[in-house]
Parts: sequence; structure tokens; C-alpha cells
Amino acid sequence: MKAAVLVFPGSNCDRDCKTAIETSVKGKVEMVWHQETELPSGLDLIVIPGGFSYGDYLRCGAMAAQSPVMAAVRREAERGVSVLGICNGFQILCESGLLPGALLRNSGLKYVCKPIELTIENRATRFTNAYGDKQTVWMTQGNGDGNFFADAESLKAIEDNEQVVFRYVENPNGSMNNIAGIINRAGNVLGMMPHPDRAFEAALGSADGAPMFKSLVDAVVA
Amino acid sequence: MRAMTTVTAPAPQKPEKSMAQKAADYGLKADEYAVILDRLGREPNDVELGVFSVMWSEHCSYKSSRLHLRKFPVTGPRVICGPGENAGVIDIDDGQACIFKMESHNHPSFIEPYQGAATGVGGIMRDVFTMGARPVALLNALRFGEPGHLKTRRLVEGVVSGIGGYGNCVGVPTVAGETNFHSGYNGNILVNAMCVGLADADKIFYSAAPEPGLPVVYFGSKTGRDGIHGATMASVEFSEDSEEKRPTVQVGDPFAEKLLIEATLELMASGAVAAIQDMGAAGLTSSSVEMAGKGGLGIILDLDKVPQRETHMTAYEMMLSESQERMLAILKPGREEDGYRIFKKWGLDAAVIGETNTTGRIVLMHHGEVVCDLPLSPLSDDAPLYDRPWVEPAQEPVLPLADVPVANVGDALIRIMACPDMASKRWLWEQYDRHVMADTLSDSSTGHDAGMVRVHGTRKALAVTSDCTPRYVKANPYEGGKQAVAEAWRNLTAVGAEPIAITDNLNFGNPEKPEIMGQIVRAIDGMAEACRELAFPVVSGNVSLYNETNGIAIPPTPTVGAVGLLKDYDKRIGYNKVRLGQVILLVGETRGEMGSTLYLREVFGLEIGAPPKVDLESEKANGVLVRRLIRTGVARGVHDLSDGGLLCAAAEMALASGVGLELKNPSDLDDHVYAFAEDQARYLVAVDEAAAHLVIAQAAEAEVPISVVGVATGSDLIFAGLCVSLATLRETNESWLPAYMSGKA
Amino acid sequence: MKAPPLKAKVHVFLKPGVLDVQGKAVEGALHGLGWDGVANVRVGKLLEFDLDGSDPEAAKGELTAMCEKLLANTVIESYKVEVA
Amino acid sequence: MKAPPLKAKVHVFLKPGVLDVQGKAVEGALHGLGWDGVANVRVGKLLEFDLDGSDPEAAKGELTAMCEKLLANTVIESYKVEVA
Ligand SMILES: Nc1ncnc2c1ncn2[C@@H]1O[C@H](COP(=O)(O)OP(=O)(O)O)[C@@H](O)[C@H]1O
Ligand SMILES: [Mg+2]
Repeated sequence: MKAAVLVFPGSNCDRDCKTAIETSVKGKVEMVWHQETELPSGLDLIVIPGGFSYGDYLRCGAMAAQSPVMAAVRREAERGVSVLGICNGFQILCESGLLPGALLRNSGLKYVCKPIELTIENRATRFTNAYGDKQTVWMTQGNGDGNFFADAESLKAIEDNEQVVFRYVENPNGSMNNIAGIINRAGNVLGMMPHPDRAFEAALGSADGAPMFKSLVDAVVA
Repeated sequence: MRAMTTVTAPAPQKPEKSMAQKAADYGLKADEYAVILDRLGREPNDVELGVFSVMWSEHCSYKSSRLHLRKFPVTGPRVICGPGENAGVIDIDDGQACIFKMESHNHPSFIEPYQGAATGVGGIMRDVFTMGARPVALLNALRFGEPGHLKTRRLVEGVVSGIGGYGNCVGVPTVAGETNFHSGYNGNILVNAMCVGLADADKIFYSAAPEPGLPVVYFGSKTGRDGIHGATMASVEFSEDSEEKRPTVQVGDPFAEKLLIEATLELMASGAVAAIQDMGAAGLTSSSVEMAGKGGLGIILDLDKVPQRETHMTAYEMMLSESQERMLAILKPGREEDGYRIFKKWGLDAAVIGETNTTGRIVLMHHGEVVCDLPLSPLSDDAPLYDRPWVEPAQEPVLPLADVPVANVGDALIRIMACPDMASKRWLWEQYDRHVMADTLSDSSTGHDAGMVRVHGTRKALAVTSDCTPRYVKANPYEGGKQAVAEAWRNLTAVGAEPIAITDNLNFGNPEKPEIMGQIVRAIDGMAEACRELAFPVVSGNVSLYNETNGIAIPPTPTVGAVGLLKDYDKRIGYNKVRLGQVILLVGETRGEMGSTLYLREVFGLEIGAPPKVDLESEKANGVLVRRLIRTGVARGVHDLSDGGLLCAAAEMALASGVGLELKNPSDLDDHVYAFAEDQARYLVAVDEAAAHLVIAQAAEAEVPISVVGVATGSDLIFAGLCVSLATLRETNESWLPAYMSGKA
Repeated sequence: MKAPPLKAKVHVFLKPGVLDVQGKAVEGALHGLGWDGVANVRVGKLLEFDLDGSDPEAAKGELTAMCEKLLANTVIESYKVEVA
Repeated sequence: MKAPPLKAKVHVFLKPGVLDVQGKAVEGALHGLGWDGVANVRVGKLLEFDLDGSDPEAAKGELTAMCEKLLANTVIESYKVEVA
């Protein structure tokens, strides 16, 4: 698998994503600076990593969404390339309109870092195929703005189209409908708050993130 | 640039004070000022006086403690660089090095808890990456006033969100720490932050300027009027009028820090850096003076070139500003362009602001005039060094067991597990990103005695901990100093790591008082003794004195931050995986040390009695045995015994593992003594039933006291008529802090 | 000589349907301190800056563009612009 | 019937000279998007709420007390209050 991990000023999970892909599926990973206007050719996956792009000042992900590289991501996404946004990456995807909704301040108003249990709501995506019959998985999460919001109409559409991929078993932040991760209508852009990139081997407390990368590899082969 | 010899004083400020008066205002003593006059052969001007006052402040010169800090052992087979640089450096094999240090931000955090704590974290990270290391772990040791005190809740709220706000954004996991509450900190809280980084052992960067004629580059954020006189503020007592003296608060920008880390490491990798130094306390002054001074050179700076955030800044303000996220580097000849390319990429302000030379002087130009021209050597060589008078500090007498009041063991357990010092700090550490960098093996939440992070891409891991038991140090500074070191050593041992070296943060009151100076001297004696015996050298540290308000000093708090190495992280252990049927062994001797225990304080409100004696021989022998049990895979769970003694350690083990423990008292001691004595050098070790006799034999052979104290069974904690469910215990331990923070406790 | 810049003000606030958790927390805290008469607290952002130009109307157009592009997330936020 | 509440506005902003990290970042982003004419961006908070009472002057006093006690961090922030 050939993947690109985007790097914005303030990204801090860029290396984690690279390691996760290399470790779990031996993928080839290129780091791409936010000023680039083109992405490498032949990508199977674009990862928008977690962190605090531009300090998360103003609004999480707002300034990163305006970066030159995001125009290229939009083009690739339209061509059907897989795009995975984790944490700040999810916020950037929402801010750039590639995913519906927005992420608000956590209802407790605090940054929350903890292992969290998720139900896999939709196993029929290229990101979740390899989870098999697994009902729930553990990953950790760490964010201050993970409270998913969409207006009534969008939320209904998200649910009706089975775009919810992960839900929290116990809601940590006030997210509507316990939403932890959603996918776009076309099924190639996924955003999620929990970190598969911190759960790719047992030593880290959970390896439940690894099947996500395996799914993507399977999707490439298929 | 060329140094000129005439010195033009900056425009006089309105009601002109005499220089001697100003010197006093800046915190210089009359005899210190006399030395300045003597060395210069003339009166200093404002800028020069400012430079002297910060360089000779307690914070920068260590004038009260330097003499005693020399007692610390600072060398060892793994020490690459001991105290004296920005941080200590140790060898962790395979050409890799670990760089770490701890530092206080006590005064700023009391004034503005969020920014004070945040900038404390930022400052300590800069000390570490300045030497070429990528920061990989953060710790913090916090001491707050009593929960009922008016300011405490707001301070906890602010400090914790400041630490999280900064570390989380930069993207370095906060993996361990400690938090105490005591009325002794009502007027002066302690915020000690530690940073641990990784570097290649042959790519360590130092601050000494290597040769003349090299460009001096400033990069990072712009300079504003932040925290002017912060270093001298950190060297005076608080009083009623501190509010007025209060400097403009420094505001941290963690985003800028993240960019600064990446740019600094990239600049270093490019080969352009000849020497480098962060701008910490006393900013541009201490960084330029130290770089030139350590190199035996001179330096000239043109302050007009300094990137400035505010208009009309004076030379004095620029030299004393403590604006955050700034660095000073000396580049190799002709490498300015490399620098500018990297700074531009990361969006940082940068400028060549000066040059090294051979004059042995620091010369500052502003608006085309020389505003400061000082010889460098007096700034460091003639810095005051005090052998302050001290008296042997008062010591709590040994408390005979017969005088220890008796409580119901179950009631006492609940009281202690729920008390502010023992209660779970989940509310706090859930606000810290503990997993970023994807190498965290253990952290505050996992049930280990130390935080552990992998050395990226290897089988190795670093174990880190921070420890001090101020009530012991107060009761007996010498034993308490020893204990802080021993507990840190024990915590590293208990996860299976080889303890390597420590950093320290010596927090005390006013050293001009002989009783306080006595605490400092004796605590250092005790620490040094323990470091020597345990082959645990001190490689970096920080001293914070004058932690007093209206004449009341904090409890003496010499915090120890320690680092250990695991060669194979699969051999790590915690107390979170004890399984039903396993046997619980107690390693170490229980004589019944009840003085200065949590039992006395929490159940009876008594803060009396000599603290537990630290026997370094047994500490070593017991630790070596425990490490062997871990290495050979026999130990299935290990927890050191500290606050609250055996029963509290057992309770923590049961909670972390989710299994019940049935314990007995195999000794002649009364149950309440056996349960809550805080004898040192002890561990609880869980082993498979079949292995127990073997382990006991091994211990006997090593002449280490060991006894069977229980077995893992059911879902209750059982001891001497006490039976409490894990659910109740958990509720007891978890509820205090969140309830307190929401105003309900 | 350069003309003095215009003074821009941009007020960004959550749309009525979006739960303002910060506002709610402030309200709770104010009640806790005894200010019971406080209700419907909303917390918004106020950005102030200098803007080159001399035509306030044109400037307003620019500000609106800035809001649409960056300063506000119109999924959840509304904005008002002002130039003096 | 109850009188309609007063409308309170509280503007909390960093004191001059205090580094405004948000403002700095927003300014950088706006420049990056081509709005070079923007300078001195400062980001503040604007709180709006209903307040029981009928005397705007008395209400202003209350608001000031709220700011001193809770709404502003007076070590680094200033505030302005308004009642309508
Ligand atoms: N300020 C803090 N920051 C991070 N972790 C903390 C803090 N305070 C306490 N902890 C964590 O809570 C746990 C219990 O703390 P403590 O009782 O002091 O540990 P010990 O006595 O084993 O050294 C440890 O994992 C510690 O790292
Ligand atoms: Mg311990």
C-alpha cells in the first residue's frame, strides 16, 4: 500500500500514522508538507493526522482546511482515493466540507484522554472490512473538541445512508447519536476522533486499530 | 560589528534614583553592588545593572545552594553530561542518549496558574531540545494548598489545564507525576515540570560559543515586555505588595513551541549549528552571557535587529524580557542561509543579531549607541557564592509504637484511600495526552509505579518517575532527602527498569533563615548519600528558594525526577495484571515505622514522629532481588510500598488488576501497624502459586526478608476482619477529586 | 503618507440551534456564585483588526469573504461584521 | 407579569502588550489567504446574556462584579460591559 501522511504546522501524530501503517501492513509512507499543491501519484491512502494544526487557534482544523495541499486532497478524494482523517484530521475534513457536520467543544469543556470502546456500526466499508464479526473495539482518544454536531437534516441523512462507522459505547463528549466516526456518501473519506494510530500493537494497550489498515490493503488488492 | 568604548546611559527615567537604590530595587544586596562597582571601576548604567541583577539572582547564580550542590555525585558509567548544561545526558546504549531535566515554575503559577504552568512546561522542553533531543515524555510534580483554602480549587483547575494545554498541543505525552495537598502550600504552590528527550549520543549540542567571528542568530517568537524581572521575582519572598511588583505575565504559545522544536532539530541536522541555547529565565541576557562566557569569548549584539512585538522597547526591556519560545544559536561560518530557509519553512521570526569576538566582553548596541559594555568574567566568576549560616533543623523524635493511637483498620483504610493525597488523580491526568507519539507503554492510568515510553523503533524503553514525600523531609530533612531518592529508585525498579540517574528540583523557603538553610543542607546531604549508595547520579536540576509568604515557608520539598532503562520492554511489569490464585509476597522488612505516616495524619490529624528510616543497603539488596524476579519472568505483578503502607499498596494492586486480595498479618505487630506502617525498601510481588517456594528460597539466599502475605481471590480486599468490596474501594478512591473540583467536596 | 487603516470588527457566534456548552458552563458558574438572574448565556468571539483601505463598504465585502472562508464555520456559526 | 430582562454584553479581551497567540495565528492565516492588508489582529470573547432587573446602571455594577469574579482573568485580561 502506498500512503501519504499530510503534515501541517502543529500536526503531532504524523509520525504515529506513518509508524502505524508501516508496522501493521508494511505500507510505504510519504510525508507531504501542507504547502504542496500536488500529491504523489498512485496513492492508495491519504492520512490527515491528529495534532493541533495552527495551534487549533480560532477553530480546530479551520486554518489547515485552507492549506494548498487540501485542494489536492479534494481532487484525489473525488477520484475515489481513500482519505482517513483522525482526530484533528477529522476536524479538518469537516472544516473543508469533505465530511458533513462539525466538531464542537467537548461537553465537559475539557480535553479528555482515555481508552474508549467503540461499536463498529458499518462493517461494509473499505476501512472496516477486516474487522470481521468484531462488535466492539478499543482505541484511545485525546481531544478537546470531539463533540460531533450536525443539524437535524444532515444528521438524518448521515444515519439514513449508514454513514456512521463508529459509535461510542459510552459517550465521552456529548457527540450526537454517540458518533465517533463517519464516512462520506461515496465511501472513500472517513473521519474519526479515536486514534487507530495509537492502537496498532498490543504493547500500546490495544491492537484494534490495525485491522483498519489491513482493510485498506485488502481494498487495494480487491 | 565593532565594539565601541564609550557607554551611553539610556535616557534617565523621571524621578531619578541613585544607582545604589536601583540595585536594591532589583534585588541586589549592598555588598553585591559594591563588588560590581569595584569590578567595573565605575557605576553601571540601567541596562548593565539589569544584566548584573538577573545574572546574580538566586535563580541564575544558585548563590545560596551552589556550595552544597557540589556534594551530589554527578558522574557514572552512563553519564555523558552532568549538571551545568541545559539538561543532563545519559547513555542508553546503541549510540543513543537520554536528555532530561526538571524545573520549577512556582511563582508564575501562583500568580496566573494557566500561563504559569503552561510556560513551565514550555521552558523545560526547550532545555531538552536545545541539546539536540526530541522530547518524548513529560512529568509534573504538583503541590497545592489544602483543599479548603480559598485559592486551591482555582489553582488546581488552572495549573492542570495549563500543563495539558501546552503539552498536548506540542504533542509530547505526559506520562507520570505526583500531586499533594497541604496547608503548607497555601501561599506558595509548587509546579515542577520534567521533560525527557532522546538524541543520538554523538549529536549532542552545547551552549559554549566555539570561536570568534560567528553569527549569533535569534529565532522563534518576537520579544515583548513579558515577565520582565521574572528571574529576580523567583528569588524573593511574596508579601502583601507582590501584587504591585508583579511582572507582566508571560503567555505561552505551544504552537510556536512545536514549530520551534521542529525547526531547531532540522537546523541541527543540517549541520549549521555551532552552539545553541534557549532563552529561559532572563532571556537574552543569560543566553548571550552564558554562550560567550562559557566559550571564553566576547559577544556584541545589535538590539535593533531583535524581532520585537511591541514598539519603543528599551534595551533594558529587551535584555530582561522573558517572552517565550525563543532561541539563540551561533551558526558555523556562512550558514545563515540554511538557517533562514528552515525558519521560513516553519514560519518563525529570525535575525542575525550579533557576532562572537575575542573581547571577553558583552557589548550591546541600541539605536547606534553602546548601551552596555561589561566584562563577562565577573558576571559568572564573581557571582556571589554564599556559605549561608545554618542550624541543624529540628527533627521529629521517634514515636514509640505504644504511643500510636489505634483505629479500626477498615475505617482507616477508607479514610486514607479517599484523602486528597491518595485519591485517584484521574480528573487531572485525563486532561493530559498520555499516548501521542504512539510509544507509551505505561502512564498514570495503567497501574505501574513509573511511566514508560519506548525508545522509538527499538526494543528499549525509558521508565520515568517523580517522587518526594514532603512530610518526611519536614520531620527530618536528612532522612527525607534520602527517602525521595530511594523511592524514585524503587519506583523504577518496580517496573523492571535499571535506575540510571536523577534530576532534582529543590523547593525550599528563604535560605537567609538559618533553619531553612539547615533544611536545604541536610536534605541535600541525605539525597547525596542515597545517590552515592544507589549509584544514581544527579545529572541536572533546579533550585527554587524563597517559597514563603508573609514569613511562612513551604514544607521542604526536594523533588526527585528519575530515569531508568529497560533493555527489552517485554520484560516490563506493573501491578495491573495480578490474576486469581496468585500468591502475594512482601519483600522487605516491616519493623513498624509509624512516624509521619498518612495513617497518623489522615485518621488522627497528627503530623508527628520520625519518618521511616531509609536503609540503603536493604534498599539495594531488595531492589536487586525484585529486578531479578521481574527479569526472569517469575514476578507477575510488582508494586512498591509508599504512602499508606502495605494495605494501601494492596488496595491499589487489587483495583488496578480487578481482583480481590486476601491478606493476613504474619508478624507480631498489631494489625493497624502492620497495615499502615511506612517502612521503606518494600515491595508487594505477585507470583504464581507454584513459584512461591522458589522465590522464597531465592530471597533467603540473597538475605532479603520475604513473607507470604496473601493470595489473589474473589473481589474483595480482606485483612484482619476487614472485608471491603473492590467496588466500594474504587468509589472511595475515585470520587474525591472530581467531587472537589465540581465544588461538591 | 499612508492613510490610517480601517478598524474592523468581526463577531462570530454559534447559531441558535447549536448547544453552547461554554455558555451553559458560564451560566452555571454565575448561578453558583449567586447571580440567579442570568439566563441564556452565549459565548462568542470578537475579532478586531486593522485593515488597509479607505472604503468601508468595500471593506465590509472583504470581511464577509474572510468570514465565509475562514473566520466562521457556517455549519455552526453566524457572524456580523463592522467597519469604522 | 415579569418585566423583560435586560440584555447584557461583556467583552473580554487581552490587555495590550499581552501576547495574543490566537490573533497572531489568525493574522498569519489571513495573510496566507492573500489578505495582506490585515494587521494587529486581536481575538477576544463576547458574552451575551439576559439579566433580570430594570436598572441598567445597577446592572452594569453587577456585570463588573461578574467580570472581576469570574468572566475575566484580570491578570491578563480587560473587559467592557454594556447593558441594553
Ligand atoms: N500531576 C500528575 N500528573 C500526571 N500523573 C499524575 C499526577 N499526579 C499523580 N499522577 C499519577 O497518579 C498515579 C498515582 O500517583 P502516586 O500515588 O504519587 O504514585 P506513587 O506513590 O506510586 O509514586 C501515578 O501513576 C502518577 O503518575
Ligand atoms: Mg510508588
